[in-house]
Amino acid sequence: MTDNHLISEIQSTDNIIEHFNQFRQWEDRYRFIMKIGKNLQAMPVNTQNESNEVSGCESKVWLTHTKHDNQLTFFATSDSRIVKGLLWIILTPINHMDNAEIAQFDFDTYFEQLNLIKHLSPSRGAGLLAITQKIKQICQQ
Amino acid sequence: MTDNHLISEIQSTDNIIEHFNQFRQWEDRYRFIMKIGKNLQAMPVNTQNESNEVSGCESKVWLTHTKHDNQLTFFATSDSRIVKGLLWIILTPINHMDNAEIAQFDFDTYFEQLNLIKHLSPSRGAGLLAITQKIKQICQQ
Amino acid sequence: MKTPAHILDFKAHFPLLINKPDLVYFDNAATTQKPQVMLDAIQHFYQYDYATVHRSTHTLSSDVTHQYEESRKNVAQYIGCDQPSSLIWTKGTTESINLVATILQDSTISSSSNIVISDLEHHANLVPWQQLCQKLNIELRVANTQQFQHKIDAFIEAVDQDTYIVACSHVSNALGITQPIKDVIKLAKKYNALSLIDGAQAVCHLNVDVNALDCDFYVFSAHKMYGPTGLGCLYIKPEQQSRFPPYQFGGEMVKTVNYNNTVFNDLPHKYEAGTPNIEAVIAFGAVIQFLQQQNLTLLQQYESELTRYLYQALKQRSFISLYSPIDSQNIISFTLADWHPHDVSELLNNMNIAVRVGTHCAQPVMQQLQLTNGTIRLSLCAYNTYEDAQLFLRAIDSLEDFI
Amino acid sequence: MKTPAHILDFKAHFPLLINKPDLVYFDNAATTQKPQVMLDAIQHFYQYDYATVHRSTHTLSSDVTHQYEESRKNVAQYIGCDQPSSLIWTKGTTESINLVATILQDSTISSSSNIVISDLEHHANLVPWQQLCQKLNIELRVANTQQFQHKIDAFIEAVDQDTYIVACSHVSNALGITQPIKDVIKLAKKYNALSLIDGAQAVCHLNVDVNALDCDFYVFSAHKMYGPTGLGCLYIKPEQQSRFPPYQFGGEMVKTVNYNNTVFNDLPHKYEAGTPNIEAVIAFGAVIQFLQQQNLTLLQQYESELTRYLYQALKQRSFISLYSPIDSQNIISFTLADWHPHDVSELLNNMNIAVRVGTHCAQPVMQQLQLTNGTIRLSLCAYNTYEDAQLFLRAIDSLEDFI
Ligand SMILES: Cc1ncc(COP(=O)(O)O)c(C=O)c1O
Ligand SMILES: Cc1ncc(COP(=O)(O)O)c(C=O)c1O
Repeated sequence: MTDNHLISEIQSTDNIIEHFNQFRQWEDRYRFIMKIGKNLQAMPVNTQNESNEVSGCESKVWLTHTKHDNQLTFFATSDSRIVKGLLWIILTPINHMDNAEIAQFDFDTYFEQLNLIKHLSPSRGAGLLAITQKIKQICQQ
Repeated sequence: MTDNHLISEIQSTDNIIEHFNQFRQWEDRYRFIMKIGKNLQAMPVNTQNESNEVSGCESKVWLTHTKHDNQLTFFATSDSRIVKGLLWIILTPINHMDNAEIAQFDFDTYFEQLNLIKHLSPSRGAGLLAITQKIKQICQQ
Repeated sequence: MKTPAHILDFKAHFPLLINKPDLVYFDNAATTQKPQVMLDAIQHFYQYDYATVHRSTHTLSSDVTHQYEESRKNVAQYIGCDQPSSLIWTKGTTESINLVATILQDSTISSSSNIVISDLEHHANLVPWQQLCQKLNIELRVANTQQFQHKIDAFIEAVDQDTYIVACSHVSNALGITQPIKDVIKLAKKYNALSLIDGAQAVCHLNVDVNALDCDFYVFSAHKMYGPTGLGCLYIKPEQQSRFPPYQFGGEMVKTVNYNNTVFNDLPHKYEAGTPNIEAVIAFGAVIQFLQQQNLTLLQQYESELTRYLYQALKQRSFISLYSPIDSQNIISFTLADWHPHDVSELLNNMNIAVRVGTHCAQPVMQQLQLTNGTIRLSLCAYNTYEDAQLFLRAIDSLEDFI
Repeated sequence: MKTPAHILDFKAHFPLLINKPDLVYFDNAATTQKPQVMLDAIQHFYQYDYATVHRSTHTLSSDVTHQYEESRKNVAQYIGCDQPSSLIWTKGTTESINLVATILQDSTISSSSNIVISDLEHHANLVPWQQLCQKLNIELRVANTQQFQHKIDAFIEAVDQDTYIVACSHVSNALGITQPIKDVIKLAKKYNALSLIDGAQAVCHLNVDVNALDCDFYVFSAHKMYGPTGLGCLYIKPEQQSRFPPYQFGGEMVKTVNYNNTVFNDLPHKYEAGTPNIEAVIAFGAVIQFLQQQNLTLLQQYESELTRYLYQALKQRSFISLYSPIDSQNIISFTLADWHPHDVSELLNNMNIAVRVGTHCAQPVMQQLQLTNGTIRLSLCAYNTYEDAQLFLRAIDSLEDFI
């Protein structure tokens, strides 16, 4: 069981990787993913719509962003609990980075360190890729 | 080697079967078939034409007949030496029979006793069948 | 509940299930596992007998041709057809249906015609007809079976004297509903319409007798009935055999060819251009022989019992909504309240349980049920055990621990 | 002449040849024998990995999908194509060509168009075009290659600005002639015509590089290059991939379906409706891997030497007429004076020598040569030995004893 207090402290990629690596069983990994998804920040009003849907995912995924003083903040959600958890894992570290850092951020290595892709179905993996590509694209605009 | 003198005496099915069963090697069987074909009676003039072609054979086969005092006599030839030999084997006994006997004649058993079909390619076997069916058909006209 | 010994004996023929004792394989409607006799037949074929068929002038090839045509005869007999030339080899159910749609397209359909399908069809028995109708600018009618109560009434409403063909699945792959095909075929005949039955989900579980059914076309795939991939069947009723133009062109389907003209061969060759899937035909022949040695009645009875057992157990769980009927053919389609089907299958997969989730190549069925994310589909076979069922139920009950 | 050790090593991979040491198999243009690695791959696949591909939500299925797509990548690379989605799986060469003819039929061909083929084509690369031309009422032009001297001139005469597609074999199956396809493709491009190369007789013996060739379509069969039956390939040049309508309809080739409309999937899936021949794709992947481990240059060199050896030996015999050119690709087509080809093959068969006789699914080629009964065709492969060749020559010389 993951303690909510603890979760609020997991913010950086290192935190997340460290936390992930303590799981010995697939059940714990999934429990963490499915619970942590509840901590996703709510999407801004009226943004969970078709124009923000990311195509190429097995379940529905919506992704949007805001810009304050040129700093991007990403919001996302899904109708799948597992995907919500994965979105939390993707967004949490980057929402603590500045734009340049996001643009540079190596998602592949990050996922590798989490040992994530290996444990997901390939279509989920492809979905994750679609999301990170969309994020990179937004950063380049 | 088959002696021509001997061949001229082989006329009935029993003769032919007996002769066939003395072959111990496939070579002898084929030598006999290919040589005996030369003894086929010549087709009546102008009968080796398209309208007398038997369809369903691998090589070309022509079949015709004459009627004297209501007695049928069959003539056939082919562009294949093996088929010519087979035609000799089919026609020789029946050309010594009256029409009723031909109509009754059991080609299947005859071929079986010769152990013939087994040693031919299936398409040759199908061709033989096409010829004997044609003969039976003519007898019923 | 304990799995009967004869089922365990049957299961023992399937090496993958023996090699993966922890696997619960409930994806049989997608494709079934294969008996060892089929693998042996493939090995033996390539190691001792291999050559091409027909056009043959050597013994290897003529022996293979003989085996190949024997297999056709056996499969034909297995579905109640005593004329082997009525059975055409294809790639699968999908190609069988496309073949029929192609030869119909090239025959004479009047512009006032319509084509009738049911609202339970797999895309393979829907899109070819939809596209044919669009091309010919004729009407595609979907018999509305009224929440899938499998009533003949829906067909009676849809079929009329302008109906050219009625295409209907024997058993629906998304929900397991058995359609009233005997009545559908009779209805089609009454209006002089052709009938095509998609038996992809039926042949493995029901005795099919095309002669008694009296349909014009019956189609299925070998891989869904313990056979090899890449092989399907198309039964064409003898009366219809000379009526239609050819399908594809090449070797084997021609008699004579010159640059101006081609004379086509007779059935079945007319519809089998090119070197066929000889290996698969030999392998399928071995599978049919294997099935004929089984007590099929007992196997089918067991399949129904196991399906019923699982159905009742799922019905008792309030968080589950069932979309299959109680008399479903080996298929149970359901959803879990507040769960995305893909999340369910992902967790089940981690518990070594293979099910299928989604729209099951039947998007319109799911649209009608307003299930955008589709369902979770269990599909059973005679080699599934009560232990499989219990593992599955335990897994389903454990899901709430994850959230 | 003695067979080199590396050839005997290669031959040892083919169980049928080992199990039948007395067989001389010279019917390789019809179909080749299979290496044991392929049989092992099939066994292992069905015993440990079997499930369906794509649409997957369990590990078995996703692992199979991965293997399946890896195989596509490897085969694509083997013919010089670095974009796997350019490689479509079909039933065989025949289906590949029919697929192209079908999608062209549904695209826009003007009534003044013509289609050009050579006068050396197999029925599979002739009848589909002939029938398409008849249907669209356009002209089929046959490039007259002038007694098969494989001159590009014949094509230059036939192709013009109205040519829609040029369809030409890489190597002719009846005579073994290699056609000047590089120039043919260039010529087609010059006139903005499409080009299709039938590589059925080439891929097993030549290095094919579709990228360098720059053709629009390249087609071949797995079973003629040591692979399984029931599998063919269609390479479509990337630039042409979105240009054509779909081919057949069903699962996998659609994105969304409702009763009014269907949105189709992208390549390669768009042209692969239904459950594919998964087993054959896996098996073919294993064969390609096996081939990559061989020294193909040495094997090809040996094939040429053996063909040349047999060619010269037959040429020395006055009772033999040769119809293949001296640089023939592993095929020697000939007749024996005063012998019906079928009588020759029947006797050879009794001597355990498998050859093919007849018109080789290329009746117009035989018509042009005025050979109503066709020819006797020897077709070789890298596993054939000099002992095979000598047995064959001795057999040919013994024929006169029979008459
Ligand atoms: C040149 C050529 N094209 C096409 C084909 C047809 O191939 P398949 O029968 O595998 O479809 C063949 C083989 O018979 C061939 O040799
Ligand atoms: C009812 C039904 N029809 C058609 C098909 C298509 O079969 P295949 O993919 O073997 O061509 C399937 C299987 O997916 C099916 O269940």
